[in-house]
Amino acid sequence: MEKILPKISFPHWVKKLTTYAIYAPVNKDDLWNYELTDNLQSIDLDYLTTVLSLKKIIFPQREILLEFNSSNEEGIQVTEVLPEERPAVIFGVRPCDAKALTLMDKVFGGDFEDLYYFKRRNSTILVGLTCSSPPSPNCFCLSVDGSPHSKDGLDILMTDLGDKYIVESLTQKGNQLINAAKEIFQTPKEKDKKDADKIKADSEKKIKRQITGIKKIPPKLKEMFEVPFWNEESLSCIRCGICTYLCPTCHCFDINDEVTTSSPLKGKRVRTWDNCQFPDFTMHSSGHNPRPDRSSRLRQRILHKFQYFVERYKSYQCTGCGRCVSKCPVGIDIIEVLSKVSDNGP
Amino acid sequence: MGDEFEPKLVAFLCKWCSSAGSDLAGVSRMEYPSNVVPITVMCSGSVSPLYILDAFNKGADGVLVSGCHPGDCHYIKGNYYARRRIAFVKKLLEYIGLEPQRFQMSWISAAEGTKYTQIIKDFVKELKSLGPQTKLRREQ
Amino acid sequence: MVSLEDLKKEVKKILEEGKVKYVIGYKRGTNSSLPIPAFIRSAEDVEKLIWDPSCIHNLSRYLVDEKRSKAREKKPDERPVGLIVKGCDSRAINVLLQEKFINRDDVFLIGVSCEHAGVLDEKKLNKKLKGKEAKNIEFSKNDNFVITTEEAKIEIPVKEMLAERCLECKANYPVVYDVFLGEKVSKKLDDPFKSIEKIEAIPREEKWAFWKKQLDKCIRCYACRSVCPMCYCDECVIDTINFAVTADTTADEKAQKIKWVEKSPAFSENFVYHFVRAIHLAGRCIDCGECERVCPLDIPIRLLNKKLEKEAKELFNYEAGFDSDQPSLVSCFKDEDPEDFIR
Amino acid sequence: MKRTGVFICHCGINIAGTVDVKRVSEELSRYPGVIHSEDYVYVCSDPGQNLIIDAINEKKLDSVVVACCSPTLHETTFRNASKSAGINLFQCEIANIREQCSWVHKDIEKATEKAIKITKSAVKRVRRNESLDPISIPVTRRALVIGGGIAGIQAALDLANSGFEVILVERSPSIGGHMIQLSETFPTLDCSQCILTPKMVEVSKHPQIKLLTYSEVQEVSGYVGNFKVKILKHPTYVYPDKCTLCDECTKVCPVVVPNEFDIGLTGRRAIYIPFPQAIPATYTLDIKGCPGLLPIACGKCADVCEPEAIDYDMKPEIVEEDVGAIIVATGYDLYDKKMMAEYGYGKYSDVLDGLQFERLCSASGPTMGKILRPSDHKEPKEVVFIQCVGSRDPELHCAYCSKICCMYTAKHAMLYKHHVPDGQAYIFYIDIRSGGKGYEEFVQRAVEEDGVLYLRGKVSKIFDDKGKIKVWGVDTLIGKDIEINADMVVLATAMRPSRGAEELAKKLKIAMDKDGFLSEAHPKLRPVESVTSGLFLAGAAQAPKDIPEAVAQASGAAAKAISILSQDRLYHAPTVAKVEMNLCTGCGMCVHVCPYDALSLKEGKVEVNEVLCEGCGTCSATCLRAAIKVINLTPLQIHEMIRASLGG
Repeated sequence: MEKILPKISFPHWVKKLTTYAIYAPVNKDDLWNYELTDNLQSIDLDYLTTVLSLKKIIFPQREILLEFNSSNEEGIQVTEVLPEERPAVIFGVRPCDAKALTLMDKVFGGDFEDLYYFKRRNSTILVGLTCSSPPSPNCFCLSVDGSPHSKDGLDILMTDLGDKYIVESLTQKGNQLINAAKEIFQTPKEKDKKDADKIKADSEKKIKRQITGIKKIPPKLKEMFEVPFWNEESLSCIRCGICTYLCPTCHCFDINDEVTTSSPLKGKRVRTWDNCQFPDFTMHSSGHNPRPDRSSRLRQRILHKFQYFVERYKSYQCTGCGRCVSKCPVGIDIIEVLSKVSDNGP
Repeated sequence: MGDEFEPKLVAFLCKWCSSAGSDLAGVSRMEYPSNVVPITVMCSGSVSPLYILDAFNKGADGVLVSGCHPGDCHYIKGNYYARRRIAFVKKLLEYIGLEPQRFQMSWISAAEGTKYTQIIKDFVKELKSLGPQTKLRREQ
Repeated sequence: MVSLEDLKKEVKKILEEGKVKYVIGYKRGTNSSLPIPAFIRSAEDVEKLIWDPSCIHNLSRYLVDEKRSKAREKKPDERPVGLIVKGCDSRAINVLLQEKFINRDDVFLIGVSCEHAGVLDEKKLNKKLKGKEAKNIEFSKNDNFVITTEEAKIEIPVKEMLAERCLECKANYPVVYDVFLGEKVSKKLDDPFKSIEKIEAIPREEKWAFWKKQLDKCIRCYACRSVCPMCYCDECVIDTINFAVTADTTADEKAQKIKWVEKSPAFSENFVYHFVRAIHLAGRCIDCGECERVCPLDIPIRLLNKKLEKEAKELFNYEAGFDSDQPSLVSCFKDEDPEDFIR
Repeated sequence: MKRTGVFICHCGINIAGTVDVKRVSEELSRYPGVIHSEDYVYVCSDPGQNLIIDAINEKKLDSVVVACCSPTLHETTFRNASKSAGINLFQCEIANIREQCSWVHKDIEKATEKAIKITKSAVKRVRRNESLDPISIPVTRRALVIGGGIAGIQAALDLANSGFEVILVERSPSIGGHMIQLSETFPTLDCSQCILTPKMVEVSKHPQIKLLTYSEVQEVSGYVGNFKVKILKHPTYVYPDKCTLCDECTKVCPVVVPNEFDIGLTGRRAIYIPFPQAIPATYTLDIKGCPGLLPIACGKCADVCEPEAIDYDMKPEIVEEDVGAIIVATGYDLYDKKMMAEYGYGKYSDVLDGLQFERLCSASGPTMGKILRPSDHKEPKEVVFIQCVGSRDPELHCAYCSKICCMYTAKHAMLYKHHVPDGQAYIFYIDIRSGGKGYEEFVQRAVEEDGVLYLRGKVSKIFDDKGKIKVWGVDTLIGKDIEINADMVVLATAMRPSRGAEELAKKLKIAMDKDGFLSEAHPKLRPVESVTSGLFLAGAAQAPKDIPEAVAQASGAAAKAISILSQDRLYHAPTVAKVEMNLCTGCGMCVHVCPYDALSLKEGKVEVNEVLCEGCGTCSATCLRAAIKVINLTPLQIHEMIRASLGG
């Protein structure tokens, strides 16, 4: 289903969606982030890549899994704590971030479905927006099977046509959302469709950065476990967790018991993001650390995304959003690193 | 009256002066509010800023650090180091907007049972008027 | 003015003489106009070196990695590491010397002066350029920033683009070095604690609201402590298990780890982390501003550290990084230290 | 997890009157790790202690918490009871629910809540306590006494007479100190030399005393019971055993230098004996005055020395000694006369300090006991004595009271009157401080019997006026200016720590007070000990004092030293600092803060000297990486105690 939504009607649409929690990119003190908002007048198209990806909503940094309590005589009582099931709509989703969720679906799906993740995932409707121009100078989605107008993971894709959007519904959920305010949507003219195609085609041309010869990379990486290359590339790494925490596809987590009182024993079991770039990530209780240094941790990040994940799920674990490149405090550039692998690897 | 807010006050007392001073308050049967729970440490100089933060984090409404008067430290000079360290903690807590009354330091000698009693009375009174400390406490 | 050619000459010389094992300087990055750390090992590599007002990083932080990797080597190269240091960076070296983390002969310091005022602020620059790429950044004769992009050459007054810390800098030239380039011109732009006084002046509950908002943002990526040259501990006290365990580590030692904070990025936990870091930097922070620069969420971390720098100066007349022989701020005292806050 | 037993004492109604002990016991019985919990009316009684012992045995407890009175009272009792049941002393902790709870609160409900928190906190603590044994240290049963004045002599004799070997080190060529320079002593006016010389001889003859004069302590290392001392023995160039005291050498020595013994009132030769009764009785060649040690330069003394006791090739010697205790009795010096230029001291030869006046009065002095003006050897008819010269003057000089000046000035005036009955003595004073046995009577005697004129006030100016010394002052009691045409002025200058004391204090790591006197461990309760165990203080090195006080402190210090030396081994509390080596980065911050110098850096890591460590924990709060902590009160324990204290 394709529809036209005049920009002035956008607030009316949002107003109709009263049953949903509404998220959209919001600028606070010069930082963009997907935030819960109750006053969405428009989607600010000028927005740059959000600092954190959608991950922070669907797979929050802290999630309570269960509560335990031994205050009565029957021993320890455990209560499951599931996320609230209020349906949510996220507007202004960048295609790369939506795609990232499809990658995360693979991880949290599979043989064991992660209840907590999918509760949120399934109750969320993603309304994407074509990146008419790249929101970050380091966008490289084209190199990793993505595009500025990719529909992967989205329920709706909107494309800005100046005073109106062309709204493509991609799923049943998308249709529902449009039907909630049927009256304000118009049928697109042929010209609108053509304009949209043009914008999409142009948007691809505006992507400046790319990884050369991406196809060669996974097999090459396979031969690159023990090479001095990683040492060189990680020389300036300061072992912070920015690249990983900001990555829309990184999904590692840790589980801890947060004890409130010890007598009676009361507390919560929580899941928090974890980070393979931290030295303690692989620390064994014996004291042995199989990834003891920066080079092995950088290698892990690259190999996980471009070899292991590819082998297991047949796709790169990267959507080319460019966050890790832009925010690395010391300019470690995954595009550069991978290009070197492609050019010079074994 | 049962619902009146009862603040939780943690007092780090040095063993030789302040804890002895609070013992004296006991021996002299002085009376003060029971809101204070003392933790006797060897010296005020051993009170790490982490202890103070930990107490607030775990729900203390107020924290007191008390040592010997300058020159009287059983360990010669531990209280002087404490004075410096605590000054930073206090300044920074106030800088982030914690009520200054919530974190206090005092010099209480082994002979100053009265002073200890008075400080606890004042402290608890101040905490009652401030209400519960929610700024730094861990969500329960 | 420090000339790039002089700098290259100096670096080339010490490399060729074999005086140093390598030199850490700045080179052009691949992803934006800003420079990145460069590890120069050979005379040919020297050509990569750059020096301009966007050379922000405090490279002394890499001495931490240098020390760690040296400890792992069986026959380490004992020659010093060459390091390009600005005023603030050199003060970091002094603190590391003071704390015996390095020896003076572990480093060969090429001191460069910030005679024009300092380095720019990455965030201010990005805001100004709105995604455009700066091809060249330099100072004009009248000390304005001149930024050349593909389309134009823009001149921006220093105060608009200079890093906050440079505006409040006390010594914009190195205080310890082996070779010195440039001129020692002291340039005072702002009151040294202007940014702190602004916060101090606001009412308490607003202060609280400000910090609550800021520290709520923290995702605990620990970039601030990772980039900090003073955060060289093998294990941070607030970490639970990130523990430099060796063969000698006893089970008891492992069991004695304390969970001062939870991994959850809740305000109460973020607060303890940032507060402890600030307290631990009292008298050690030399205001290189790196922690604030690297924060992906723009938390003004520098304002915490700088506050204690102010208190150290005002209460104890102590300034970090100027004298590597003095005892650390919290490991000394004076009889007359203020105690008006004590009952 | 440990198996902890909790015992709640009623203390009659002292605790049970305000705290619901049954409820405390019941709550604690549910606390993790608590295997046994009971309350009893008097746990400190024999049946009470037996409850603990039985519970330990029956329930295989490995730790005990007694909730009772302050640990200062019964901690030892309960620890010993636990020990008798086979668990370590340190596995017993006290929860103070009496002084800090039941006695200070009235509301039973609230007091009970608090008692529960305090007791839980103690359980948390004991759970992480380590079993420890006292640290045992061997003792070298010898002592070092630094300083051969009356305090050092007394301390050395007391130690030696108790059977301990003593090394007595004195900087100058003879022992005797300032006391040997004095003429008569207040308040009895007995002859100072007469009472001191027998003690000096006793020192020289004592088989247990090794006397090292003309020597200085160069280096001290080690700790209580086990100090290692390096002593530098300066060459005297004279072999005492060969010297016959014939005095031929001084007759030929061409050099005259001021005589220290007479404070410059007379001269002496470069080779000299400080005073006839010097111990050791021998000559010393002072190379500072000697034209040269090469025979070519002079060599006269060696030429005339028949026994060939003089050896120009004598070299400085380092003597190393092991001792178990050290007594520091380095005494005092008078305030530098250069500082007192305002009183014309050093400018007018008839303005003297107290010690110079002592020499004038002394029968062995330069005038053979006659009081004569140094300038013209005439008998002074009017003498002005000024008290508090440099003392009690916080703006310009020393803030403290030198304590002995009131008394010796009264003595001086009295002695003067005895020598010159028709003369007039004036004393300018601020206050008369004459506390001491017979002291007030002595001052009264000076005023009433000897007609000494006391003028309350300060001297404003002293200047030369045709051979007289004009003294301008104010009598503040009558508010009038006073002018005295004096023949002599005697200044009661302030007592200062002796020169070199600061340097020595640094070597010994003894703290000094703001005036440079050595600091005692506690001003009231530990007045003869320094903060470093095994180091004791005696005499004026610690603070100005008179002879009986110096002697008393010396004997006290000796007794304290004996309490160490009389033992085979010393025991030290094992709750000391401990380093987590892999966290320590060797920054040395803790080394700086340690009040006991118990920490040092070794190969880039800090090392604890367990014997010196007192377990204060200042290091642990200073360490940025929690790499050092005090055993049995670790940050982990405190962290858990905080939680328990807040009801968590």
